This record gives sequence, C-alpha cells and structure tokens, in this order.
Amino acid sequence: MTEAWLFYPMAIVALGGALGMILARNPVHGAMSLVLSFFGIASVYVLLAAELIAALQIIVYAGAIMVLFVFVIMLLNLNEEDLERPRLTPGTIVGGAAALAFWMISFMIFSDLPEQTMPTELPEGFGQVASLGRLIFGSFILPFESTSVLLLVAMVGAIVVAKARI
Amino acid sequence: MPKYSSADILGLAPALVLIVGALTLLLLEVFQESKKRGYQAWFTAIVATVASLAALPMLGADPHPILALDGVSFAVSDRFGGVMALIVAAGLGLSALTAGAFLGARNAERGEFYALAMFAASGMVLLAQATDLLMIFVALEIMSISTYALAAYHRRGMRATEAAFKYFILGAFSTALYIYGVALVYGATGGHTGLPQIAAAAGEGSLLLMAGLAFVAAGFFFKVAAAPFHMWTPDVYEGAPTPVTAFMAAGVKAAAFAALFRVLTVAFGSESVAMHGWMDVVVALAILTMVVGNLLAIPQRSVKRLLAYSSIAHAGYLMAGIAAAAHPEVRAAAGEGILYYLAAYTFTGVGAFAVVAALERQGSEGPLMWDLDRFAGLARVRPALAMAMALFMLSLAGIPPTAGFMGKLLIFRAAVDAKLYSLAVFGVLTSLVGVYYYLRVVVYMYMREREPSVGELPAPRLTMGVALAAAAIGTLILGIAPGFFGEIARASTLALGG
Amino acid sequence: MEWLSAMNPAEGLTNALRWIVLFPLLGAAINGLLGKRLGRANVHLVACGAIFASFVISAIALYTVSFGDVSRITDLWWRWFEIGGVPVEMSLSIDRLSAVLMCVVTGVGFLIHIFSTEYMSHDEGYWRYFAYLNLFVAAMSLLVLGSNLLVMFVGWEGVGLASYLLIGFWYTDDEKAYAGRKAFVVNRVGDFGFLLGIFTLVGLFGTVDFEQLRMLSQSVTPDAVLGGGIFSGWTLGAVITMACLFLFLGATGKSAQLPLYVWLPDAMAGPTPVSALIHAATMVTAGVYMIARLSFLYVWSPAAMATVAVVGALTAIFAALMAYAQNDIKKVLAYSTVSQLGFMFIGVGVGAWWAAIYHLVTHAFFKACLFLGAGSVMHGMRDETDIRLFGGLRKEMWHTWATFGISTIAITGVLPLSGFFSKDAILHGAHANPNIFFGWVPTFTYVIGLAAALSTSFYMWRMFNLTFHGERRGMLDHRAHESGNAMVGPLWVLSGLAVGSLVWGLPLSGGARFENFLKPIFRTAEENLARMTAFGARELGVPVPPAPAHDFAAMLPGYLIALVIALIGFGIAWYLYLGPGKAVPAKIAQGAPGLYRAFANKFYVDEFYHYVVVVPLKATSRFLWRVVDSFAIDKLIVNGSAVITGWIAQIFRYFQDGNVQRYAVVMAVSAVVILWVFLG
Amino acid sequence: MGEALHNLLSVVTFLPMVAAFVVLLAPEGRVSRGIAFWTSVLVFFLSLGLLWQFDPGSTSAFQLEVNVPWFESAGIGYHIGIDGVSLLLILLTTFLMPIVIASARTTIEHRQKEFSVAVLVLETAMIGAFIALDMVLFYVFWELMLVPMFLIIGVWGSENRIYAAVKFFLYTMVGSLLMLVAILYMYWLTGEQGEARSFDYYAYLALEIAPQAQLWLFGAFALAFAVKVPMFPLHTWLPDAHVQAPAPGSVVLAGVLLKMGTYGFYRFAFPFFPEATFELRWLLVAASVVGIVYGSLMCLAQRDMKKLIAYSSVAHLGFVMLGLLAFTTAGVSGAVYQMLNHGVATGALFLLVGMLYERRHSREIADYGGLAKVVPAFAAVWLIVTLASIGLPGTNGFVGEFLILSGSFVSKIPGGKIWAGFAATGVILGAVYMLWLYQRMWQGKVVHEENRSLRDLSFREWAIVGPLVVLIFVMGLFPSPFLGIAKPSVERWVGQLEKANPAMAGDPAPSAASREQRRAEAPVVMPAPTIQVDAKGIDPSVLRAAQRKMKVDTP
Amino acid sequence: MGSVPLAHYLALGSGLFAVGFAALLVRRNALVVFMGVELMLNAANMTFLAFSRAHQTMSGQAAAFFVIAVAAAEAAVGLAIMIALVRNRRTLNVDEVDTLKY
Repeated sequence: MTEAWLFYPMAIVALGGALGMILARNPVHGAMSLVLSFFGIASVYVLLAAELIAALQIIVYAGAIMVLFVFVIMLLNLNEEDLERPRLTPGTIVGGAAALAFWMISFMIFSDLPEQTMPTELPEGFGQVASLGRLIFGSFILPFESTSVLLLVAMVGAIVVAKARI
Repeated sequence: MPKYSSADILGLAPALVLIVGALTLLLLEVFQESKKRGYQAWFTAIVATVASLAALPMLGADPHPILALDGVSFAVSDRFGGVMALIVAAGLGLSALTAGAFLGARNAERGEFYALAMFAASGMVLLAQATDLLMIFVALEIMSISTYALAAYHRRGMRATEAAFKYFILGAFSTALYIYGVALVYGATGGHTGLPQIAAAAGEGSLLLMAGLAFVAAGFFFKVAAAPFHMWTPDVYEGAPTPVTAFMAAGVKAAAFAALFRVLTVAFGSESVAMHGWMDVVVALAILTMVVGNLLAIPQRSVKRLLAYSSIAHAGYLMAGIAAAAHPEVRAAAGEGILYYLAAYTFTGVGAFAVVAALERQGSEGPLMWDLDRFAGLARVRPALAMAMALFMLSLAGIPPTAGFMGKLLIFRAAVDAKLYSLAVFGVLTSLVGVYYYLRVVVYMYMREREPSVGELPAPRLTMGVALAAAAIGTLILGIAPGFFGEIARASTLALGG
Repeated sequence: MEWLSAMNPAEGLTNALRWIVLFPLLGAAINGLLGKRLGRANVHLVACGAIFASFVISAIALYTVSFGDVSRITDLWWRWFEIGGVPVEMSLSIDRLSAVLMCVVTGVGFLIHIFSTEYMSHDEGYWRYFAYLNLFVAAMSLLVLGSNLLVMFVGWEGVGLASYLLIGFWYTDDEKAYAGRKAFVVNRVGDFGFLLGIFTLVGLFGTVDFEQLRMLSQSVTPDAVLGGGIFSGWTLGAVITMACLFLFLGATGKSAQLPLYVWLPDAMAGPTPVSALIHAATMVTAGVYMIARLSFLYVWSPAAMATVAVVGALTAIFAALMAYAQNDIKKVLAYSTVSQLGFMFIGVGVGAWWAAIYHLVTHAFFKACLFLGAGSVMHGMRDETDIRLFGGLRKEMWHTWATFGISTIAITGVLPLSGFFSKDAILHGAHANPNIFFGWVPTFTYVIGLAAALSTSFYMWRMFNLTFHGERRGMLDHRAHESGNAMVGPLWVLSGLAVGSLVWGLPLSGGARFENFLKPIFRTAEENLARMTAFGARELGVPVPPAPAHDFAAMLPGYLIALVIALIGFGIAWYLYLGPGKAVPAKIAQGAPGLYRAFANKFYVDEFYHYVVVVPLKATSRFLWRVVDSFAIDKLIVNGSAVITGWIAQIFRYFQDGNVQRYAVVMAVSAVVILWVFLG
Repeated sequence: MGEALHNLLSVVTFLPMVAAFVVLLAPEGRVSRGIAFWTSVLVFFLSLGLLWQFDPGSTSAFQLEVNVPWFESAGIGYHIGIDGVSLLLILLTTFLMPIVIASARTTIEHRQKEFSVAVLVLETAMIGAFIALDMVLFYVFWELMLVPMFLIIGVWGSENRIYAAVKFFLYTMVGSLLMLVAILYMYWLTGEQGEARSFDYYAYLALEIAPQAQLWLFGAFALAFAVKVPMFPLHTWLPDAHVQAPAPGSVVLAGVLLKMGTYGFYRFAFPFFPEATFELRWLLVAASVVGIVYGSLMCLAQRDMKKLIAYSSVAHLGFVMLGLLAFTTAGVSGAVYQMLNHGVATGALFLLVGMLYERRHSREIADYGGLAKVVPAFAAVWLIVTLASIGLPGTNGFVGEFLILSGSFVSKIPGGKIWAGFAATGVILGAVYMLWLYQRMWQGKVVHEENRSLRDLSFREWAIVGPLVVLIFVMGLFPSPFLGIAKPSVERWVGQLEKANPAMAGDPAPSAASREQRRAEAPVVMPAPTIQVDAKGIDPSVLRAAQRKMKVDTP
Repeated sequence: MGSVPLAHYLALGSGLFAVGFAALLVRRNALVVFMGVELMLNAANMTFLAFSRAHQTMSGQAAAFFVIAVAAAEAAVGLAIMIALVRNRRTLNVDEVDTLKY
C-alpha cells in the first residue's frame, strides 16, 4: 500500500541524482549528487526487501567509494579552468542517442514481460542478514572465497600502481 | 554442514597452487633486500609448472562439480578446465621468464609484479572452470583487475599509464555490460545463474533472455577483443610493458575464449538459441574481426603494435571456431580447434612478444622502440633470435609445419563442417593478407642490412633464452606432432562439464 | 649349301646400314671434340675416311639391291619410343631409291670433302668445318635411310641443323649468322607442316612406317567415310589430301619451293663447297625424295599432286626470272637450283617419279660441279663473287672453264648430256601423264616448264659468258690462278658424271634404264594411280585415259622442242653478252628501270616477308609484353589489388585515434546493435 | 639397415632435412659445404635404390606405400607412396640437387651455409610433395616448399629481390589457401559418404561429388596448381622470381618447383573431379595453348636473358599442360617426359646464365655478343642446350614435344587438331627466339672490350653442366627406359579418365581401321599384285606382325 | 495506486543504466566517466534485487553482494590508475589521453 508512495519519489531521487552527476560541471558536485542518487537507490532496495544490501549500499558506496572519489578529486585539486565545458560533438550525440535507444529498447523488453506484480508475502527471513549469510557461506562459498582473493588483488594492485617510482 | 571431497580440492588445485605461490612471493618480498632479485621469474615459472602438474589429474577425470552444495555448483573440474589450466600455466611461465629478462634489464624487478601475474593466472583458471555466470564474473574480475595493475606497472613511461587507463575504463564498462546482462538472464530464468540451470530454463529464449545474452556476449567480446570491441587492444598492447602484453595476448584471451565457449555452448547451446540466435552475430563479428585485424596490421611499422593487430586477427579466427560451435554436432570439433588454436597462439604469440621485448630499445620512448628497423639484419647479429622470430612469424601466418597451421586447419575444418563456408573463405583470404605483414618482419630480419642509427641491441639474457627456446619448441611440436595434444583437446570438448 | 646363304650380303648389311650413319657421326664427333689438337692432316683423314667408308657401304648396298636377290634391306637399330600404341623404331632400310641417293650423297659428299681440303686450307676453323660436314652427311643418310617418317624427320631436322651451322660458319659476320638463322627458322616453318602431316597419318593409319603405309595405301577407297577415330565423318580421300599437303609444306621448306624458298639464296653465305653439297646436290632434294617415298599416298590425292606440280612449275619459272638480273655468281646458281628443284617437283607432281629422281641425280652432279667451279673461280679471284668483275677467265683457269662449260651444257639441257634427258623426261611426263581431276595441270606445267627451261638456258649462258669469255672487266691488277689438284680433280669427276649419267636416261625401247631400275619402287604408286584414275573416271563419267607411251617415238617431238628452246636461250645470251648486242642490257636497265630493279631485287619478296611477317611479329610481342603483360596483368590486376588493400588499410587506420571515449562509443553502439539483433 | 631399406622412401625424403640441421650447426665453409653436397649425392644414390625397389610391372597404383596415423583424431595420416611419374620426378629432384649445391659454391657470394640449409630443406619439401598420399601431408610439404624458396630469392637474389620474393610467396599462397578450403570440404564429404572422415588420398578418390560442387572444388585446386605451373594469366610472378633469384635458385625453381603444379593436376585435380575436368577442359586447353604462343612472343621482346628463359618456361609448361589435358597415353607420357626435359634443359640454361653472370655480372643480352670466338666450349654447350630446348630430334626436347603434340592431335579434345596445330607454332617460335638469343649473345663481333678477357668453362663448371648435357642426348636417343617407368601409371591414369567419360579421354583407334562404306557396291579396285588387304578394316597390329616377318622381302 | 509492478523496478534499473551509459560516453572528466560505470553496476544490482524479489530467490541478493564487492575493488585500482595518470599527464580529461593511436 505504501510501496508506491515510497517507490516513485525514491526512483525520481535516484534518477535525478544520476542526471545531476552528468550535468554538474564540477566533479565534486557530480559526486555529491551521485551520493544522493545512491541514497535513493538504497531506499528502493529496502522496498525490495533487501535490507542488508541496502545497508551495504549506504556503507560501501555512499560511504567508502564516494568518499574515495571525493578524496581523489581533492587530492588532484582541479581548478576552475580545467573544468570541462559541455559541448556537442558527434561522439557525445551518438553516445547520448545510444543510451536513449537502450532505454527505449529496455522498455520494449520489460513491457513484453508477463505483467506481474510483486508477490505480497515473502518466505521467512527473506533478505535478512542470517539467511543471506547462510546462503553466502553455504552454496556461494566458492565465489565468496574468490572474492577474498579479488580484494587482495585489488589491494596489491592499488599499491603497485600508486606506489611512486618503479 | 557440507562435506567436501578430495575431488573438490583436486579440481581447485591449479588455482590454489597459483594463489599460494603468489602469496608466498608476496611474503618473500618482505624479507628480500633489493640486492639479489631475479629469482622471482624462476619462482613464477616453477609455480606455473607445478600448477600445470596439478592440472594433469583433471585430464583423466570425468566432469566433477566443485563444492556442489544442495545441487548448486559454481565451478567444475573437467578435462576442458584442465587443458585450459595447462595453456594458462604455459602462458604464465613464458611471460614470467620474459619479464625476468625485461624487468631485469630495467632493474624493475618486484615480487608484486609476479604475484599479480599469478593472481591473474588463478583468475584465468577459475574462469575456465567456472560454470556459473556469477562465478565467471568474479573470476573475470580477479583476472582483469590484476591485469589493469600489471598494465600500469613500470610507470616511468607515460604510455604504460595511458594503456592501463584505457584498459581500465573500457574494461570496467564491459564488466558493467556483462553483469547487467547476467541480471537480465537471472530474471529471465527465474532466478538462475548456473549455466546448466540456464540451459534448462532457457526454452525458446525469451526476449529477456536474449537481451541478457546480448550483454553477456558483449562483455566477453570485449575481453576477447573481437571487432568492434577491439579498439582498446592496439593501444593497450602497445602501451603495456611487453611481457604484460604477451601475458594479456596469451592468457587473458585464452581464458576469456574458454569461458565464452563454455557459456555459449552449455548455457545457450540449444538449437533455437544458438543456431537461430547468436550464431549469425558471431559469424559477422568473426569476419569483421579477421578483416579489421589483418587489414590494419598492414601499415604498422611498430612490430609490437603489428602483433597487437595480429592478435585481433587471431581472435577473429577463434571467433570463427565459436561460430561453428553453434552447431551441436560440430561442437566437439570446434572446441578441439579452439583449444588447439589457443595452445598454438600461446606459444607463438608469447614467443613473438618475447622477441620484441628482447629487442626493445631502452631509454627513449615512442613507436621507434619497436620499429621494424630494429629487426633489420637481425639474422646477421643474432641468428638464433632471428630464426626463432621467423618461426613464430610463420606460425602466426599459419604456414606448416608449425602450430599455427594445425590450429588454423582445425578451426577451418570446424567452420566447413558447420557449412559456414564464408567464414572459411574469409579466413583463408585474410590470412593471406596476414602472410604479407608477417613476411615483412622476416624480410627485415633476413633481407635488409642493419643501419647503425637504430641503436644497440640489449644484451641477451638467460631467462629470455629459455623462454624463447621453450616457445619455439612448443610451436614446432604442436606443428609436427599434433596427435598428442589433439587427442586431449578432442576428449576434453567431447565431455564438457557444467 | 647354307654357307652360301650365310654369305648372303643382305644378312650382313642388315647390321651394316647403321654404319653408313655412324661413320660420319663418329668423324663429326672426333673432329668436333679433338679437331683442334689433331692437326689438319688427321682431320682431313678422319673426315674423308668416314665419308668414304659410308660411300663404300652404300655402294655395296646399291649393288645388293640392284643385282642381289633382295630388293629391300631393313636394319632395326633400336626401339625408340611409342606414340600411344604406335611403336617408333630407329630402323633404317635401303632399297633402290634410297641406295641411289645414298651413293649420290656419300659420293658427291666425298668429292666435296676432297675439294674442301684445299678450299678451306687457310681457315683456322677447318676442324669445325669438317665436323659439321660429317654431321651433315650423317644426318642426310639418316634422312634417306629412315624406314619410317620419324627417323626421316630426325635426319630432316638434322640436315637443317648442319646447314644452319655451315651457313653461319663465319658467325662473326652478323650477315652470315643471320642467314643461317633464317634458313633454320624457315625450315622450321616447313617442319611444322611435316609434323602435322605425321600426326595426320598417325591418326589415320596408326603407323608411321613406310612399308606399312604402302600396304595400307593399296586398300584405300577415296570416298569411304571414316566411322571412328579422330577423323570420323571425313572421307578417306580428304584426310589423305590433308596429310599430303601438310607434308608438302615441309617439302617446300626443305627444298626451297614457293613460298618458302627465300632462305636458299641467303644460304650462299656459307662456304662454297657447302653450297655445292647441301644447297645444291643433296639436302634441298630431300623434299623430292620424301614425296617420291610417299608417292603411293600422293597418288590417292589428285589435289595434292596438282598442288605439287603447279607449285613446282611456278617456282621453276619464278626463280629462273629472278636469276636473270643477279650478278653474284653464287646467287645465280642458287636461283637456278631453286628452279631446277621446281622441275623435280613437277616430276613428282605429275607422276613421273623416276624422271624426278633421275633429274635429282644428274642435277646433283652438274650443279655440284658448277658450284665447285664457282668456288674455284672465287678461290682464284680473292673470293670475289661479282660476275661483272670477271671475264675472260678461260685463259687463266682452263680446267675450271672446261668443267664449268660441260656442266652448263648439261644443265641447259643440250643434247646429249644428262641434263637433257632428265629434264625432258620430266617435261614429257608433264604433258603425257593425265591428272584425272585436274585436266589442265599437264598442259600448264608443260608450258611453264618450257619457259623455265628457256630462262635457265639464258641465264646460265649469260653467267658463263660473263665469267669466262670476253675481256676482264674488273680486278685487272689481279691475276687469277688455277686451283690445285684437290680442287680440279673433283671438278673433272663431277663433270664426267654429268656426262656419263646420260646412259641411264637414253629412251630405249621399253623405257629408260633408270625408269626400269626404279619400277619396283613405284609399282604400288603406279597401281594406286591407276585405281585412282579409274575411280575418278567413274566419278566423272569419262573413259579411262590410256597410259602414256615412253618409247623414243613418243618422246621425239618433245626432244626437238626442248633442244630448240635450249639453243634459243644460248643464242640470246650470246647475242647480249658476247655478240653485237653488248649494249642492250644496259639499255634495258635504263629503259625500264622499274622492271630492272624488280628483277635485281628479286621482286621484293624478302622485303614483303619482312614487312608482313617479321615486323608485325616483333611489334605484337613488344605490345603484348609492355601493355598486356607488364601493365594490364601485372601492374593493374596483380599489384593493383595489393595496392588497393594498402590504401584501405591506411584509411581505416585513422578510425583508431587514441581517444578512449570514442572507442567506448563504438562499443556501446555496437552493443546496442547486437542487442537489437538478438531481440530480432 | 633393413628397416631403412623398408622405409627407403622416407629416408630419401627426410635425410636432407636432417642434413640441414647438421649443416646449421656445422661451421661455415668447407665443412658445411661438404656435408651438404655429399648428402645430396648420397640422397641421389638412395633414390636410385628406389628405382631398384620399384616394379614397373606391378598392378597396384602405388608402391612402397607407408600408411601410419599421424593425427588420428583428425583423420590425418602419414601416407606416402609413389607411382612411375612421381618416381621420375623424385629422381629429377635428387639428380638436380647436387648440381645446384655444387654450383652454389661460386654463384653464392655470402652465407653459403644458410643457403645449403635452405636448399636441403627445399629438397625434403619437394620430394615430400611428390610422395604424399594424404592431403594434409601433401599440403604441409606444398607450403613448406615456399619458405626456403622465399629465402633463396630474397636473401641471395639480386637488386629487386625482396619484391620478387614476396610476390612469389603471396602469389602461390592465393591459390593454395583456397585449395585448403576445398580439401576441408572434401574431408567433410568423406565423413558424409564413408564410414570415417579422413584426409586420405584414396578416400578422396572414392568420393562422389555433385557436378556443381565439383566445379567449385576443381576451381580451387586448379587455381593453386595453375599458379604454380604457371598457366597463362597467372604467370607474372615467374619472370620476377627467376630474374631476381640466384642462379641455383632459378635452377631449382625451373627444374622442380614448376613441376609441382603439373604434378598436382596429374595427381589430384583431374582424378578427383573428372566431370568438372571435362567441363572446364576447353578453358585449360585454351590457357595452355595461349600460354605457349604468348610465352614465346614474350621471349621475342625480352632484353634480359633470365626473363627470356623464364618466359620460355611459360611456353614449355604450356606444352606440358596440353599433353596432360590430351588424356591420351601419348600426350600424358609426353607431358611427363617434357617435365623431365624442362628440368634438365632449362636447369642447364640457368646454370650457364649463372656462370656468365659470375664472369660479367650482367643479365642484359646487349652486354654480350660474339662470345663464341672467346669461349668456344661455353658457346657449344649453350648451343646444345638451346637445341634441346627447341626440341631438335636427337635431344630430349623432341621426344617430349612430339609426344605431346601428336598425343593432343589425336586426342578427343573437341577441336584437338586445331589446338595442336596452334600449339605446334610454338615449335617455330621457339626456334625463332632461342636462336635469336644465341646470335645476339654468341655470334657476331665482340662489341664490349671486357668480353674479350672472359675465361672458358673451368673443370668444375664442366663437371656441373656435363651430366646435364649427357642426359640431354641420352634422354633424346633412349627415352624408352624413362617412359617405361611411367607407362603403366600413365595408362592406368588415362584408363580411369576414359572410364569416367569415354567420349572425352583415351586413345582413339586409327580412323582407317574403322570405316563405313558410303555406296552399296564395292569400290572399283584394280587387282593388286601384292598382299591383298580387305577393304573393310585393317588391323595395324596384324600388319605390324607381317612387317616383322618380312624384314628382307623379295620383289 | 497499489503495489508497484516489477516492470517499473526494472525500468528504474535500466534508466540508471542508461544514465551511467550516457555519463560514460558524454563526460570528458575521467572521474565522472568512472562514476558512470559505478552507476551502471548499481543498475545491475537494482535489476538483480527486483528479480530476486519477484522470484523470491535470495541468490539475487547474493549476486548484488558480489557486485558491490567487485565495485569496491575496481574503485580501488581504478582510482589508483587515475592518480598515476594525473601524475604523468596533469589532466583527467580523457580527450587529452591519446598518445597511443593508429
């Protein structure tokens, strides 16, 4: 009942923030509006009964990743003149058109779906930490462990790349 | 609680060996003072050998899902995976030895480099074994992220960074495409990402499924550098440190093709989805890739860039194999051809890049580092090096009795069996174009005189010699005694797990 | 009594025939390889010895086949190869016809060798010369003895090679080298026809062996339609005509008939004895011999016979006319040779084969003598050949004058020398023997023949007079000297033969001796001819014409006419060049310069060939090379495709501008497109 | 040793390759040269051993067969064997090789060791191509040939060598790659029609292919071989390759490599696709005849003697193709013979050119002239070779040309007589250009001073060309032994094609033997006194028997 | 105005994807481009979760979990590369990073 009331505003927030990211000339503003959109997305996650993912979304994305972005921007302290002027080039036009075309096509696909609304009642503990944890440490053990390797690789890689002289 | 059998460990053995090796190297680094380096290359080579030994049991065994709990498994240990592990290990070992010489000459030896390489290799092995789109995603990322870092390694030149940057941006983009596609597939199959489950749920292939397949395929096409997703390849290959380029050309591409083959045949292999779905697209891309790769290689003077384009061309031939695999009855032959071609290209391509690395001019930057003139009159100065390079060139051109010829033979055979004559004809015609620019390298080495202006050649190094010898021997053996590996490849694709 | 049969010379000869070929061949090999070291005397010994040896064998063979109990001896040397199923054997066989020719070849050849020993005494290439000469004799005997068409062809081309080598003997002079080449090439044109003729016979009869061809020819029915093989649908007669005409093309090449005679006058570039042996006595008569050999086939094709006769007649008169205005002593003789060969072809063309062969023999004697005489004159006159510079040589070189005179009388056909009988035998046959399908041929050839005879008599006497009589007109400071015995000897022998050989031609009752001598050879031909005539008579619905008589009475009017003709020619020549009319030739030359130049320039035939054949050929080839080959095929098509590929590559290369975002756009767009395609 | 005797064929094939490796490791100079030369000699004698093992009378199509799996899962086998024709060509190869290596000693200025290696590898490749009875095996050798030849032209050639080498390589590649596709398609067919898919020659021979497909496949094969021959429009690589290649290279190229094309037609293209062959025969015949005339005309326009000889090769191989296409015993055996002749005569010509080039360093005809006075022996040898190449009777050239021309004249080619007639003009033109060349180079006066000091053939050079000159005469006078080796194979070959289409192939009977009367009543024949032969049909064999009996007959 | 149909969630996802797409293709600043990629990953997550909710299977959430992890890893390396790039080129404008070409 309240789902719709919550969904559409949040969807608008998410999309709006995303558009803001594109339109803002200053990357810092872009980052900020992206954070905003992330918050919107997270709340939609909640609507989708994915509380844990929503929390991770806030923590990891809005928290860690975007902070990292902003930190980098600050580090590189870009000054006014090398902010880009929005301009129309064939590349941008085609790119925008492609994005738009994709969205249209996606509509076509989704409208083709059997018109189903979300099931109202969900299994016990759907989206709860416990069940998700059981899932991940259970049958998803292999990808999960691989992810640990992935993060290690990311760490080493970041160090190697960012380290001063080699 | 789930019980794991030894078979699971056996199945993961190659990846584990590589990961453990990487970790060991990282730890060793801490205790090494930077005097006596250079052991890492050998260490990596040994690890690679051990990994390939660890992969051997898989060759004999029947497909066995790894860590299958309540029916869901994310990877399988089968012959296919084993063969791919062998190929990846070979690529890793050869490029590591090459790197040993290359970095040693620039005293940029760091353990991290090799550790990353081994991590990447483990990712590749997992990628070849993965039977779940999510697992593929993770493995793909392990591989990609470490290769991003490797490409950016040795940043003294700005080209390396630029290469890494381009590779990263486009790579991330393709990853996003891929994962979005996975999401769509997940929806279309009612919540499945495992390849067999997808095959079971696919049916006639709903719009949603095909859309997902489109994005998944697009992600793969980027990784295998199939035109028009190829454009990053020349720049990245040229900019990255040459051993890394070799590793990318051999390992990354091989693993990506293996995964692509598994996904397309296992998950989307049904008549309706394959022959009336993705086959035509793959055929078109294959032809385009062959043409673009070979055509654009003609005007190159930088041998490194030339080899980059040639690797695109070879991706085209492999794509032809993939296209042939759309026919269920040709699938085995196609897989055989692909595996053989990958093995051949691993030896030949890495060897060729190794020679480039051996001749690379130090200090100054710019395409002149690898200009054809550096090869002029090589046959006089370094006969062995020239002969090896000539061998690799002939193999890349697909002239018997080299590995390249057998690979092409098997690929084209598959294409003809699948009645994709256009592929076969385009294949031979474009490889004719290829002959031209490969021969040009030979011409420079054997028929031109050396100008002093091109500068001194780096001193020969042991690791490089070993790498070149191994690559040359591999190329010849695969060309002269194809039977052994051919049998394995065939068997492995006959019983494709997942 | 078997010891007698063991002594049967035929048995011995079956393995001896090959030595007729081998002796000269060995001589050639020895002289050619070691001649330089051997020294002059040994070279002469080897060369002349080899020829003499084969002369002896030929003489024995002649004796055997003429008086022994065998008429034909075959020596199967070795099996050469196979044309499909048809065996080709290197086998020699001798019968009266070839025996006579062999004796002429080796005999005259021997004399000319002797002559050459002195004539070539001061040429450092003498060893080469004798090697070539021996090679020629070997090839010529192969030609004559060959018992099938291919062996004959080997000799046929072999003599061509020898004459090429000998004409170009002084190869440092480009003129002479060119003359040799011209001879070879023109002969090749003839050989081309010869080859096609052989192929036709192979396709028709499946054999190249003369004896088998002879037997097969006896059962020919000209209008039978062939059912199988490559000629199915043709009538037998047509195929035979085709074969005969092809072979005759070969004959025109080798025997310098129209239109391929052009090489012979230039062939005089060679040493004079060579001209005597090859280009007068032996080689050039090969064509006549070949047609006589295949007479049994030719008679089945009246068209071919007519062609042979007419071409012969035209050549005879044409060459004679060209001989009028020649001032080179050898050129005059050359044209006279061409003209005499024409007579022989008239003979074989009208079916007077024995007469043709007889004329061949006598001509060999007196023409060789004439050439050698000319050589002797040149020898005495510092190798000068222009008769306008000669004159009154009789006093300085008496022997030469005498022998030359005798031969001139012989060739001009004045009673009672051999030339008279041989030539008249031909003319008689020309107007007596009917050609059932081409009735006009006998008359035509006869009239032309008479005209040619008149011309012959004229130009021969002109030359003789200008050379030996009157006053010396040039080289006054030079005193000619008579040649030595080695040269004079052969002259006398030959002139003796020219006189003596008349005995075979005397028209006794029952035909001349030579005619009867050759009867067995031409019996099949006669029979076939009779069959053909009968057949033709039935076709045309006319009565079968009676066989012509050969007795003295029948021939008397012809004799008288010929004699008168010869004397008229002599008279004109005397009047114009010795008698009161000395000034007339000059007048004619001024009066009708065009005519005179036409004569002097041999009616511009060489120029004609040059502009119609040689120049276009070279132009075409240059065009084909420059335009078609180098440009159209190679530049445009072959390299063009490569170049275009390169251009395309260059263009597409610039799509690869290192802008990562453009790459992304391309990827994105193609991803969307793929999506679109997948959705169908 | 017994093992080696059993696999003599393989030994002959791979011994040069082994020697090549040894030479590679041996020091530059005498040693490596010696190894190379003596190995090639040894190989020649071993191949004579083949001659001894080979049984011309045997009924099997191929002999000394070996068939062991090579790449079993793909149906590729190491299947080798020889018939008479390939045996002759192998002998030609092994005979020429020592000569080539010996001549390389002076004609090749630098890197002789590498040159010997290349030549030895090339020898293995060529012999291999002649013995291969498995399509992939054949293709491997076929392509392997290109590499050493490419190096020979490109490394040791003259000024414009790189262009020529690359052109040679690519040109040859065009055809052979399409042939590969055709091979693969037929491989698929073997799977469809037979029980197992294989690349084996017999399996391919047994295929039944739809006419339409045959045209395509035949086109692919024919292209590959026609380029190699080279046939008329596809010949432009040859002049460049020959002109630029060093003399020994030209010898190999002309002597053996060009035969690969005709051999390919003989062994693969025609037997595999009879229908297509007969359908497209007119085209090939026209191409070969045009090639004969066109090549000869080209020769008339050349100023460079190597180019001239190269174009003359185009003409000669036109003859060979015409003979093959006649599909008559005479024509085909003539073609086979002409292959050998061309190898000997043109090989000798190129050797002589190389010797001249050593002395004068010029290929321009205009730079010579009047040499016969200076170097008579050289001139004599040249003349002999010239005569052989224009097919003078007594030399080998005549037998080949005669058999080819007569074979095609009596063949069942539509309009065969006309074609043969046109081809026979090549006999005239050949004399024209070769003798013209002779006159321009050897006759006349010495125009260039530097030519006065040329030295005549040395002993080594005699030893090099001597065998060829001897062979010219031996093969010209005693062809039967050589033809006898090939005869059974050729007859079987022709027989197969005749079975495929009796109207187009095979030896026709002499026309006179089969004749039908037009009119009812018998023809009027005068009673012939000699043997009466019935007018209906004459069997030449009967007459031949009769002829034997009456060697000496009475009048 | 009842419960929201699945299609709308998906449309939101594809919309975010399209925006990220556009950012990647249109913006010149490398960081913003990278943000676009992050956005696309979120779109994928959105789709995963929507479907997982629709089919009531948790595996979609697990997938989302992995995606987030991967995103973090990419961010780490990617930003490091950006830093390296700026160190070398003093710019983040993708148009100016084109020394490797043709």
